[in-house]
Amino acid sequence: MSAVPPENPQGPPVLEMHDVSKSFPGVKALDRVSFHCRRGEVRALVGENGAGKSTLIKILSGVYQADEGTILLGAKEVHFAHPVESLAAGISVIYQEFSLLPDRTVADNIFLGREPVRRGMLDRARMWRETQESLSLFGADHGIDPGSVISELGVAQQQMVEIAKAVSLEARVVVMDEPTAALDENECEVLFGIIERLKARGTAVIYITHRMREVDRLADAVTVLKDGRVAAEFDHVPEASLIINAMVGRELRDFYPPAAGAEEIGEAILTVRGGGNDKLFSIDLELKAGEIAGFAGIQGAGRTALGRALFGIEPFTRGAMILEGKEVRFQSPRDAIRAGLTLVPGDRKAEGLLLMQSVTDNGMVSARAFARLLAGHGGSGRLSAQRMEELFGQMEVRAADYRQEIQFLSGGNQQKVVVARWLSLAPKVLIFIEPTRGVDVNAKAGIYNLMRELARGGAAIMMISSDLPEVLGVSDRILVMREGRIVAEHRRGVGEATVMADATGHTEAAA
Amino acid sequence: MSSETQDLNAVRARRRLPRINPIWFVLAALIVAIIVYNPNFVQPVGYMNFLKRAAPLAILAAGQIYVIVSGGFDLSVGSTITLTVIGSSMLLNNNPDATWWVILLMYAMGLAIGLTNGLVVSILKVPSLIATLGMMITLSGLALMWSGGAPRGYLPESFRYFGRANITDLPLINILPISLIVLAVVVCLLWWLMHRTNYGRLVHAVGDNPRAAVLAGVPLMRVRVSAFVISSLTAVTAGILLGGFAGVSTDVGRGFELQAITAAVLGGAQLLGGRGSVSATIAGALTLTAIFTLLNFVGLPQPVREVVQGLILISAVAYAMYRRRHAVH
Amino acid sequence: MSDAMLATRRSRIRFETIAPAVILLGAVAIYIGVVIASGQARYLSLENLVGVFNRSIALAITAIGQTFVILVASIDLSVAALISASAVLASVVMGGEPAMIVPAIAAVLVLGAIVGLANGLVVTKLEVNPLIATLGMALIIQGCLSAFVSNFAGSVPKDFQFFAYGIAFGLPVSLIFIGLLALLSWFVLRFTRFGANIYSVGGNREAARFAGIKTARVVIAAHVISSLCAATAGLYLASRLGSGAPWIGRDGMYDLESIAVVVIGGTVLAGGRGGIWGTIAGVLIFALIDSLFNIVGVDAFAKQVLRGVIIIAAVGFYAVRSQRMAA
Amino acid sequence: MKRLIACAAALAMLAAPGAWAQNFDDPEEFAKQREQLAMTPMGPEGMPWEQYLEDTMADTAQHAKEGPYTVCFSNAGVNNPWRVVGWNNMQAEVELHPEIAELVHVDAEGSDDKQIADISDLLAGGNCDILIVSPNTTAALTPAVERACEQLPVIVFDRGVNTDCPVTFIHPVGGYGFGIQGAEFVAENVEAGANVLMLRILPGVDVLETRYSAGRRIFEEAGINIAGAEFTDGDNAKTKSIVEDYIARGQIDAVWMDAGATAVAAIEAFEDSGLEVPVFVGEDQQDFLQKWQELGLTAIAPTYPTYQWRTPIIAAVRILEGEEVPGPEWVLPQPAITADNLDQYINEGMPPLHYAMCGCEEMPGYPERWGGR
Repeated sequence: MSAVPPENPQGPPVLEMHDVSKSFPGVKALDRVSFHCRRGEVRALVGENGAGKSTLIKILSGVYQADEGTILLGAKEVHFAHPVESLAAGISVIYQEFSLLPDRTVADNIFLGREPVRRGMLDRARMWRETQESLSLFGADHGIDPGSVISELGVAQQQMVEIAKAVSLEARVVVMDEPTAALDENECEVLFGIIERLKARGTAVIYITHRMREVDRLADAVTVLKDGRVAAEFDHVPEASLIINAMVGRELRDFYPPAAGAEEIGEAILTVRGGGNDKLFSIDLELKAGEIAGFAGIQGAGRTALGRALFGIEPFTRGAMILEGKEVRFQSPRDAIRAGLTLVPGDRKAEGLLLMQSVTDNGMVSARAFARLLAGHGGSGRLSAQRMEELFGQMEVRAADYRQEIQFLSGGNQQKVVVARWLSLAPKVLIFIEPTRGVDVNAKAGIYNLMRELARGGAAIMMISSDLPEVLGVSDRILVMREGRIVAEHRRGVGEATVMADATGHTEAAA
Repeated sequence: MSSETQDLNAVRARRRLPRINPIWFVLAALIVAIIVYNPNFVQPVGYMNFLKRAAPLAILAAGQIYVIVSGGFDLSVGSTITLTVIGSSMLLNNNPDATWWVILLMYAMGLAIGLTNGLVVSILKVPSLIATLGMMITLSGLALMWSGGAPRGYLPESFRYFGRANITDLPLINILPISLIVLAVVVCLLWWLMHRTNYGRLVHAVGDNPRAAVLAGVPLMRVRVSAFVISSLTAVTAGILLGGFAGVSTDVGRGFELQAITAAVLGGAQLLGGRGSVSATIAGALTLTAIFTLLNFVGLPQPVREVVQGLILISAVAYAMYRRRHAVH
Repeated sequence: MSDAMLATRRSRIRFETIAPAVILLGAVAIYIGVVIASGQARYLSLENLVGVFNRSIALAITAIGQTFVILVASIDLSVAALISASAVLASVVMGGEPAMIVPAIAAVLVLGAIVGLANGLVVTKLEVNPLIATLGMALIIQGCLSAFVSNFAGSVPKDFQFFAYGIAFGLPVSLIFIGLLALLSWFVLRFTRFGANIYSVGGNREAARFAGIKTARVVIAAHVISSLCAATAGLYLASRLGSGAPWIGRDGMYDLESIAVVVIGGTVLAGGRGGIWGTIAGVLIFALIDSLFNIVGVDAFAKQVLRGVIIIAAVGFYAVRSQRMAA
Repeated sequence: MKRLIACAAALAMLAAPGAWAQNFDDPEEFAKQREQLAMTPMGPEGMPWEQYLEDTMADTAQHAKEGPYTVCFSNAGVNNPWRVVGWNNMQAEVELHPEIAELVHVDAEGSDDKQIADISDLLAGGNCDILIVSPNTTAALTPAVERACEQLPVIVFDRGVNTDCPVTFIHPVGGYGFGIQGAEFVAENVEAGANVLMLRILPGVDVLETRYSAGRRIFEEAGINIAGAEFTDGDNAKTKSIVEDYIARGQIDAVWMDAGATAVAAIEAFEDSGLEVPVFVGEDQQDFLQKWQELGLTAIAPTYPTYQWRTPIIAAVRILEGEEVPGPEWVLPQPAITADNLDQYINEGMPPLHYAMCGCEEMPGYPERWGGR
């Protein structure tokens, strides 16, 4: 991969933020942060969760107002009281959670809030035409119809719509907040291509990410935030370790935990023979005790569907599932959990957290749901709030108070609580979907270690992730899926190129 | 059983943070105002009558809070009360010996109503507002069909005992209405179930985020349906008390569904689920009754009472939202 | 324009959009079946059918307004009280004088606008749950109203009764009015920026706000529309009854029935999906059922039971079919 | 809070005169009904539903027709026990007339709007030989009745309409009469200066407002102190609570009610407080009559007789046969139940809210049709 882009434009910055500070009750979120970005430049903004990236972006877009400091756009001082004003000034932010309306069409969404009007009526013809123009950025075969309803599009296509919206706004500055979080490798490449094109048009791109590889691949310059301050600033892309050091303030060796020794991997706990449903076909699979099995594949390859099938959310309609020698059939997550399976969902907010409940209640929910089952184990399996809180301590869940509502915790800590939920049930199989999405670097290592610990304890781990280095770094065995089938299996140490080739079915992807 | 020990530590932990719901202050202020207008209120007969009158609403609201915390509404409780009173009078037919099995039958009916509500919401996925609205219309129609439009029988004293009788000649408090004992038992039971058991936390979980709850293994349908069942059973209880207090009529219970929701809201419950407390809801029910009593003593005409009720309803929620917005995160 | 139309047609037809039509067809089929089976074919005359729909004018006007509020994910329980208040205000101001018709209509519309504005402000600025806000408003209106009048008050002049009883172009004026109101609402929702904003705000309030839509204004406007419609329904009832009384809204159950009709018409309580034609279908379904009950001679209590069951069944019918999780 | 109450009170004061703007206190009508109460009715002895107080007749020759007849009835609703009993009376009466082939009944469920539509449906149907209307409200139904009059003979009963186009309007003496009977009884049985509690169902209903204004007039004339006038919504629990509150605040010497459905709840409030039940005005519901007998009260039960539901059918048949009927108003007698004749009205087999003055004891299906055993 090419490390440095061919040219590094040195024009005056299109955007400058000087000494911006922002405090919330009890927290100084930003402390005299200065930041700039040039025309046609991709500036990576990196930092752990809670370092102040989101706050900075929200100030830039007018969601928050800075307590101190100035913002200059094209050398003119600006004040944004509302996102609308920043939009009008040419700043477009693509948030992590899409702000698309699921029941409206692509054209409706692209022109959301600024629909063209002719003689008092919506000018649909123009909306249609301009939508197609904006979409043309993605080449000829993007497959998005201006009239399709958003909920019928895939995640990557939805992201394209978000970008098309920014393009149609003729934004001078485009901010992307972890745009690849929901994308697979192939789609990432498409996205990167689009970013290159934006660059070529002279747009300044602020790119927020946790993934060093993307910084390497895309960025022209890097700003590192830590604890609300600028920890480092580079007008080029330095070595990843330098960035990481600046982010965490220490060197991160042993980022990935060691692999399992041959003696640690035991018998198959869960076996699937010829499993299939609407989205999956002839799945043959063994998940073994003590082993982390990583699942790679592009979006829509069926990895999540497989996790959901195993967990009884959308069960297999064909084939057989054998758990510890006995054939099982799960019709609901509850069946699966009772048999010893667990699942850490990918969309934490929508599927993992009980936002209004306390940290402790979030951790205890599964134990409570299976109180009778646990009591049946001779009482030893019972979980008290005190034991739960001790467990949080061991897992280094950081919270001011475990009785505080979980919505106020950081992503990494929230994820740990979701994992902790399962531990009291002594699960035999743990399915992790995107376990480190929205989790900062430091906490990532913690979660990898946790997975390894669980495997050492004799559990079978299934990890589904779109972060390929993560899959390759953590897993003992890598399975690649494509179009609802498992198409390849590799040992640890396989190269990214090989896996990508299997995932896409094209050998040229390896180039 | 396990839940008791399990949550004991949580109890201790929570006690460390005293946080009094403002509704208690409102209630206290109202009671002081009532005493100012009517000094007799401090006599046992005064406040006991007050509590006796509040008992059906308090019980009903304590059941409604289960449905609200689980993320729904139950509008069918008012007509469940009607059906209980009408049904009991029809079945009893002035025969005191039948009291027990009729009460049992009424609870069975409540169970059936709650199950239907819950299953319609869970399986047919009808929004609870509409499902229980339909149930409300259906049940009041059934009550009228059954009775032919007017009450057909009396409730014997053995049935009316719970809502009407007092234990007299007690030291200190002099009289103690039976309905107050019923209230105390029901409230303790429901408070314990909501705040001291696993089930109660699961109700919160389901109301907070049903998808997450299902993936965490919470039996969504069972929890939801049981919340509706609890609500219906409290409606039957309220019906037995109301029928006991005042006898049979075809419009007993009318409007109680909105009063119960109002009481829950005054107690700071979060509509659409996830937050709510039984004790604060009881305080809300007492507050609502105290407002009516006070307005009665002040001698304001009925229309003004409606205006005041409306204003209080809006301000209670507006105040709660204001506090939530300005809470330190 | 033309290719835009094409585009919407190209996208897959979703079940929810045709469900109200399916239920309506079912209701019509049952109606015709029963009428023929019971040998009362005279009920199939055009005149009678017009009569059937003429039963539900007030409900239709209210429900059209309710559609707007539900589309922005709010709800309006104050319509019944407002209908009573408007009818009383209209007939008191008119006091039988033809000269006072215009001032009375103006007064009623101003009242509607004020109530809608108050509802909208309480919902958006004080962030009170709309259910509670409008329920409180209903109590306040009803209380104020019954403080001033307790029976039919005032009277409308004969000229004004043209609204309810007049015939133009061979059709009842009120029916033409409903047709125009529905067309206007459809036009606003489908072809104007404001209409697009209604769907956007209902679909995802945060996203709409970030896109620069003044969401509070849209919600307030929806409430004003709903209240104006309710006020108009009050005018209609005053015209029909010759006077206004403080109970006509409540006795007509216009609050709950208008919500039921909107939901049966396929508009989702969570907002952002649905439309006017569904609501009109919902009203027609109710009108047909009502008329059917009269033809068959179902007694009043059984009618009530059936109505409750039908509401649940109709909403259940496509709630099961649409994949979304119910609140 | 204080300010709020003050504001609300000010609002209420403003409201008070408004509420009385309608004339439910008409001295002429009061005097007329007082006179009618004392009249000896004309017509067959012992059959008050066929008797009449005013001696004017309506000629019906023009409506004469060959049977069998289809009689149509637009009912305001059966939304209270009084109307339920009445509706049963009417159906039983129809069975006594073989010349009636069919009674077509539409129920407006208490909605004016619906009743207007119902009447026009009946007219459009074209089957009716005669139309009976029990209007939900007077003013609202007037135009609909006027239109019906153009097509066929119309009988109105219970509440009237503001037109004299119907062949006859059947009603008992009326609300003033009801109020007079009860209040005069109270005045005879308590000292001047005694406290009377007036319990009313709800404001604005014409037939109830006139009862109240008549009662009030008589109490004022007799120098009786009105301790309070409260609305109960016809709700037992509310009634009992209100009476309990009044008992807590002071002596009550008499209770006057504008309708008796919640009388027993009011009596229980005295019983449960361990007090003597004061002089009491109820109505002819069985539960009240039985309680009265059981406790030996000093009481009276004015009535608004449900037998008036029989009369429209009788009138309908006579009109269609061309016989003359009392008209344009057919004023029925309106007796009160007193201690002297209490026994003959009590029937423990009847439901609690059965109206004893139904004149239905000899009718087909008695007592089961009325829910008795």
